[in-house]
Amino acid sequence: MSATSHAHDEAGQAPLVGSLGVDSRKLGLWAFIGSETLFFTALITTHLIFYARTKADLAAKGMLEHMDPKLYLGIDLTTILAAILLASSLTMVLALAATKSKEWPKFRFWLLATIVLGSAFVLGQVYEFTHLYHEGLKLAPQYVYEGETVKSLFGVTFFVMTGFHGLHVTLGVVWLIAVYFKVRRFAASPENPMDVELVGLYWHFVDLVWVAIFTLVYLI
Amino acid sequence: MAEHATHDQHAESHESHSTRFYWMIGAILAVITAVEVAIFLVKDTIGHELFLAILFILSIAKGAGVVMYFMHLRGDARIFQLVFIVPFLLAVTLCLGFLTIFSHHVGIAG
Amino acid sequence: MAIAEQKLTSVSPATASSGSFPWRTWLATVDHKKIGIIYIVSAFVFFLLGGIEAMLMRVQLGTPNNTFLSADVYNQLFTMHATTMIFLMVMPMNVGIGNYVVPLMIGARDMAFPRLNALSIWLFLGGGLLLYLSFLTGGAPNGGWFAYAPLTQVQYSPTAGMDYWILGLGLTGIASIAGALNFIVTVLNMRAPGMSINRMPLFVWMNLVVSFIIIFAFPTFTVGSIQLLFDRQFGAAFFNPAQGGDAVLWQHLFWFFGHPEVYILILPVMGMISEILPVFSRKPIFGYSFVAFSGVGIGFLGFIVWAHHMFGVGMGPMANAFFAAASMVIAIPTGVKIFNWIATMWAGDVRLTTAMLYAIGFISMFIIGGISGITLASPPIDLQQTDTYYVVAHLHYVLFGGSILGLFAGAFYWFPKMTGRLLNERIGKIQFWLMMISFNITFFPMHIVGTEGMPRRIYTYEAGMGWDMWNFIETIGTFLLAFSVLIFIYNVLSSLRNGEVASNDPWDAATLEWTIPSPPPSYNFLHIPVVNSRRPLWDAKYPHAAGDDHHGPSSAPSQVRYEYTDEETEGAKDIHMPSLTFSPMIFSGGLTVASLGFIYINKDILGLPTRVAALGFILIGIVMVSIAIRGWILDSRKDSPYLSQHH
Amino acid sequence: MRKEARKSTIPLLVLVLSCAAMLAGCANLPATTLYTYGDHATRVLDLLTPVFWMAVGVFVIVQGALVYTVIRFRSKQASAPVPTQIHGNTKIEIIWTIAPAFILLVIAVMTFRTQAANSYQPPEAMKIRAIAHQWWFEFQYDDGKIVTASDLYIPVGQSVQIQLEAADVMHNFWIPKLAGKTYMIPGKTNYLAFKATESGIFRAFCAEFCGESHGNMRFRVIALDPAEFAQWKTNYATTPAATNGTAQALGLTGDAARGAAIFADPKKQCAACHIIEGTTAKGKIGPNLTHYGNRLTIAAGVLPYTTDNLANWLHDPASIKPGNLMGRVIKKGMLKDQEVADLVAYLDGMKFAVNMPAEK
Repeated sequence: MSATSHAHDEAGQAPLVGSLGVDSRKLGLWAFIGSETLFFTALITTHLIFYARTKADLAAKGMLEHMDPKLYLGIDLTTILAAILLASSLTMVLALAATKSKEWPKFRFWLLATIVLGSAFVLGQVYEFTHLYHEGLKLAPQYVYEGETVKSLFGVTFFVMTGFHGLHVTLGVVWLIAVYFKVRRFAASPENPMDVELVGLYWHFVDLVWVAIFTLVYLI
Repeated sequence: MAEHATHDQHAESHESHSTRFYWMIGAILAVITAVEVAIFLVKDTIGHELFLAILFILSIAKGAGVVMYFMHLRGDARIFQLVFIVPFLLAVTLCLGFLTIFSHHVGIAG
Repeated sequence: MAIAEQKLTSVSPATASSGSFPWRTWLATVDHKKIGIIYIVSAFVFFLLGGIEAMLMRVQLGTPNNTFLSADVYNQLFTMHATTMIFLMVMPMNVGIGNYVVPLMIGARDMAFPRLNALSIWLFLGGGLLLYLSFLTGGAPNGGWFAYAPLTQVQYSPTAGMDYWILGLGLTGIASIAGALNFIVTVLNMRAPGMSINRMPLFVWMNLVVSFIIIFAFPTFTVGSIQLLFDRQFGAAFFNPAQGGDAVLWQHLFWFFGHPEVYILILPVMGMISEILPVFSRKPIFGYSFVAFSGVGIGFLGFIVWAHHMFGVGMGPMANAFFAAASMVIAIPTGVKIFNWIATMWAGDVRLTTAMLYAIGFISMFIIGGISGITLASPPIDLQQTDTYYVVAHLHYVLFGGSILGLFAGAFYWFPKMTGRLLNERIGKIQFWLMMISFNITFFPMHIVGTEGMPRRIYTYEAGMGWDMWNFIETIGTFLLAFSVLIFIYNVLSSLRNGEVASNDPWDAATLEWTIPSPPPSYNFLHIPVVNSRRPLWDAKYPHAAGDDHHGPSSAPSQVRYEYTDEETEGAKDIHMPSLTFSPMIFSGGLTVASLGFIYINKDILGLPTRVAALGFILIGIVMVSIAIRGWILDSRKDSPYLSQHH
Repeated sequence: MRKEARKSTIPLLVLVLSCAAMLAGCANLPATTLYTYGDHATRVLDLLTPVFWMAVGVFVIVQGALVYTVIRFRSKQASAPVPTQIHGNTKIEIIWTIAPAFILLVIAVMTFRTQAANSYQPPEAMKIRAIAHQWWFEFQYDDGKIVTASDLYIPVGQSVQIQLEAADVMHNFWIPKLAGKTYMIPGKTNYLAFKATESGIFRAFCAEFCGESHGNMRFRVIALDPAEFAQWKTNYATTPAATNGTAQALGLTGDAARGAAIFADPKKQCAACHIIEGTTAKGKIGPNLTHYGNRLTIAAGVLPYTTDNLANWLHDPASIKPGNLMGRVIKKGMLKDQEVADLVAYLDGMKFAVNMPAEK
């Protein structure tokens, strides 16, 4: 999204390397990732606070055993999603390695693989959301589990948190596609490795968030 | 400019790993995930504290693997490490601070 | 010098009046200087709006049991007054001056991402316009700038006001984060050769610190306001205790952002003061690294004190004690700054220009605001003083006596650089004294009425509480204050036309921006300067007085020049600058239109037609954003050294 | 020379004026925090006083140093030589980093001592439940056996623990002369313990912005001698007898018996929101109006209690307290003048004698 131009540039120079000796866009993206870290932390923390409260409420009523909203989240699908995202991180880094060695067919293969895996993750999440919705977990301050209604913010915090993660994955897929076409069209551009590295950084970060969500939300 | 140039080279040249290396890291991360799921399945037999401890260690290892090797933060310019680690610490502060404040207590203003 | 004046005649808006106003070069600009000026002018307009809101409130409070304003209008006004002054005035004014000055100070030709910079300004304006549109569409936000839950839930605040607030601030928030990323990369990565981190001007330092604070503090606010939006639009109940939400959680999310926000407002101004005091004392800043690192320290500590705004919510004495102690610690780096400023003037040749007077006024008023803050850091005392006019006094001593007086100092200091003409010093000094006196008449009595028990945010009060006289005096002070602002406007308008023409370096200053013409050409520096000390210009002018500067590893003087031959200026046309583009503006316009639609997507006003219209707005917005992204990609190809040749 | 002298008198003048202002602030005004009659507020004042003088000391030193520096080192001539370029002095930096730290340490220690005392909840304290509504306060004694509003009666010399709750939005409970503020938060219970040391009537407010009529949300605290307080409680717990007296309001004579009938009339909707013990009025939305004639104010501190003010309130509640719920039901003109007078007679008639202390 950031502008690629740089007032210091003169044609022929290595693009965008400045007084710190780093690429400006990469520095900006790392700082943005830092900002996003706090964004997702706030979302996850909200979820943890309300889940602890729901658990305490249920435990007080002796309902925790059979009404815990965690029972919605079977870990089979999530494990598959986590594996998909992890695999896409691997294909992403392989794509980057291929750009550095200028092996364009390899690069195209691995980047396409990343796009496919990313899309699979999004579709998996769409499936998960519709599934949960039909099971009774909705974007509402209560959920219905096996016919019984429980007042809890679990659904709200869960959908907002994972929804924003899914949105980030979706934007990442769009960005990957854009980079794919740009590199295909301008195969000799010296900017290509950095373009791929940037989208890669973003992509790994999105994977990193899922590592946290997988542990803090699904497993614990 | 000269002073900067030396700086530049150091900063830009993170080790390029072989594709085999990435496959290895990917495999390790996959194994960690598998172990996580495995201990999740047996969590009732190993006790809650142990489960949490193992899970946290594994997740941190997994996250560190992604950040250090896939995002190449290990060996990359110091500024990137700074720009990532500072907000990460703030995020930990935020999370632990909030969870502490929202743990059970009596509402008395000081 | 001749060249400087020649530039002036060709660029200065005062003399460019011979044609129609060059709208295109402004609206499609990616020049950090033009963007800076758009920021400054729009922030000043919002300053006037916020000031008018303040005056209306003061008229209402001038006498007890007054009925000049209704309760609801009063609540809208105080909400918008704070929102305006914080998000639409002081923050963008800081960003505007920073935008103009920071690249010049570090010897750069533009910000790192000029188009992103343009996006920031238009998003900020879009957000500001959206917020003010709410006055016309059935009620401005009325839940306070702190938007405490559950008052901001839809059942207690049924107008669309708070939705405007969330989305308007959402847009300015994106603008702030984008702008901060831009500053971080610019400051870290665009410095002229030789300008190491420990040679950066302190204003640049503080902008760097503030940019980090912004990108780390805004996300929690974004999350909080997204959750609030889900509450209001989709019945999510994050902050609605009646349905299992938690009202205090909002406060934590808000103040985790809100307290660092206070430093976002004050630190850049402290940076300005740290530039102005040395220049008019003709000495270097005393304790450069202590001033710089105290700023970093304040930035860090700012993240662990948020709950001192919430001593009364019942977090328990242990939590309160922790936040009290952390808050008191902040006084130490703040004190260090003040002492260093005074020491900078000590044994100097103190020239009381208007800019200097404002800088001294800043220190003087900030001392009061800082000291009154100490009692608020002590939970027991805070529980008596919080939510009273004492806090109103404290925060205005910090934000008006601090930030705004400092911004006036910056305005008088950099006005000649930006416009090529000096502001009138005599009028400026009259204005300074009037403002200082009327500021104290307005806000000092608030300490007293606060101590006498007058709560904040009340639209009226009964007679006989002992508050009447002070409130009346405060109201008079407000009018005097407004008059002093009018004098400033007059000064600006008349000086733009008839002011004394500024040379490159009218103040005998020390930093790089004064080496180039006033106003600077679009490319700023013909040759990027090579810097060998903290005060490159000063050392070039006074080599004998620079001898005891131990902070340059090399004794070679910095290569700064401020006069160029005609051939050299001819060569300037080869300097490649990014081209004009409307994409950022269309992008932000699209987001603004879509936000407007989003506000009404779930509102039961006029039934179906509203929802259809809302959906239409969202679609138009999406189309605009898509067009902008396409344009953006094409523009970036044009400016890319490789892609522009292999198209 | 003369110009300089004038400049230096300005800060002095400011100082004198601000001292005068401070003294003026020290009068015993209705809501001042500087004259305290409760242990909680007194401890705060005892903390504030030394902190204030320390602050004055710091202010005089730092502001003095600033003014002195500016005056002493003012540029005397346009072509003054370049002053010595001093870049700093680490020793001085360390001194002025540590010196404020000591002052802050002293303040912190004093703060924590006061905090410990003020947050202590004596187990023997009398428990009162306070529930904030938009925009009035409800008070319950003895587990809800006694319910009143807008007037909080407490005994002198005995600790009371207020259990603070809110029914709708966030409010803040503040009696400046007795105790510092504590939030009243929906979904959360807070506690505030304090002891009145003298009898008196004290002003109190909601201090947190709570919506349209936040400015109109006040209450009174009446601290009575313990015997008097016990008597008040006994009297209050007694169901008011049916009244049949008369009262004057806005020039009309109201009849209490008729008023009672109007109040109970479902069409007039009074009973839908209000409770009066011993009658059919069982509404739970508005304040409990049992023994209404004993109230010190009308509409939660907005108007002093007089029969005329009560009549004005009943005529048009919305104009007196914008946004309030009663104003949405009882519009201007819905109650005829005579009906209002009758209601006033009825409500005013329900009272018993209390030996009221002076307003402090």
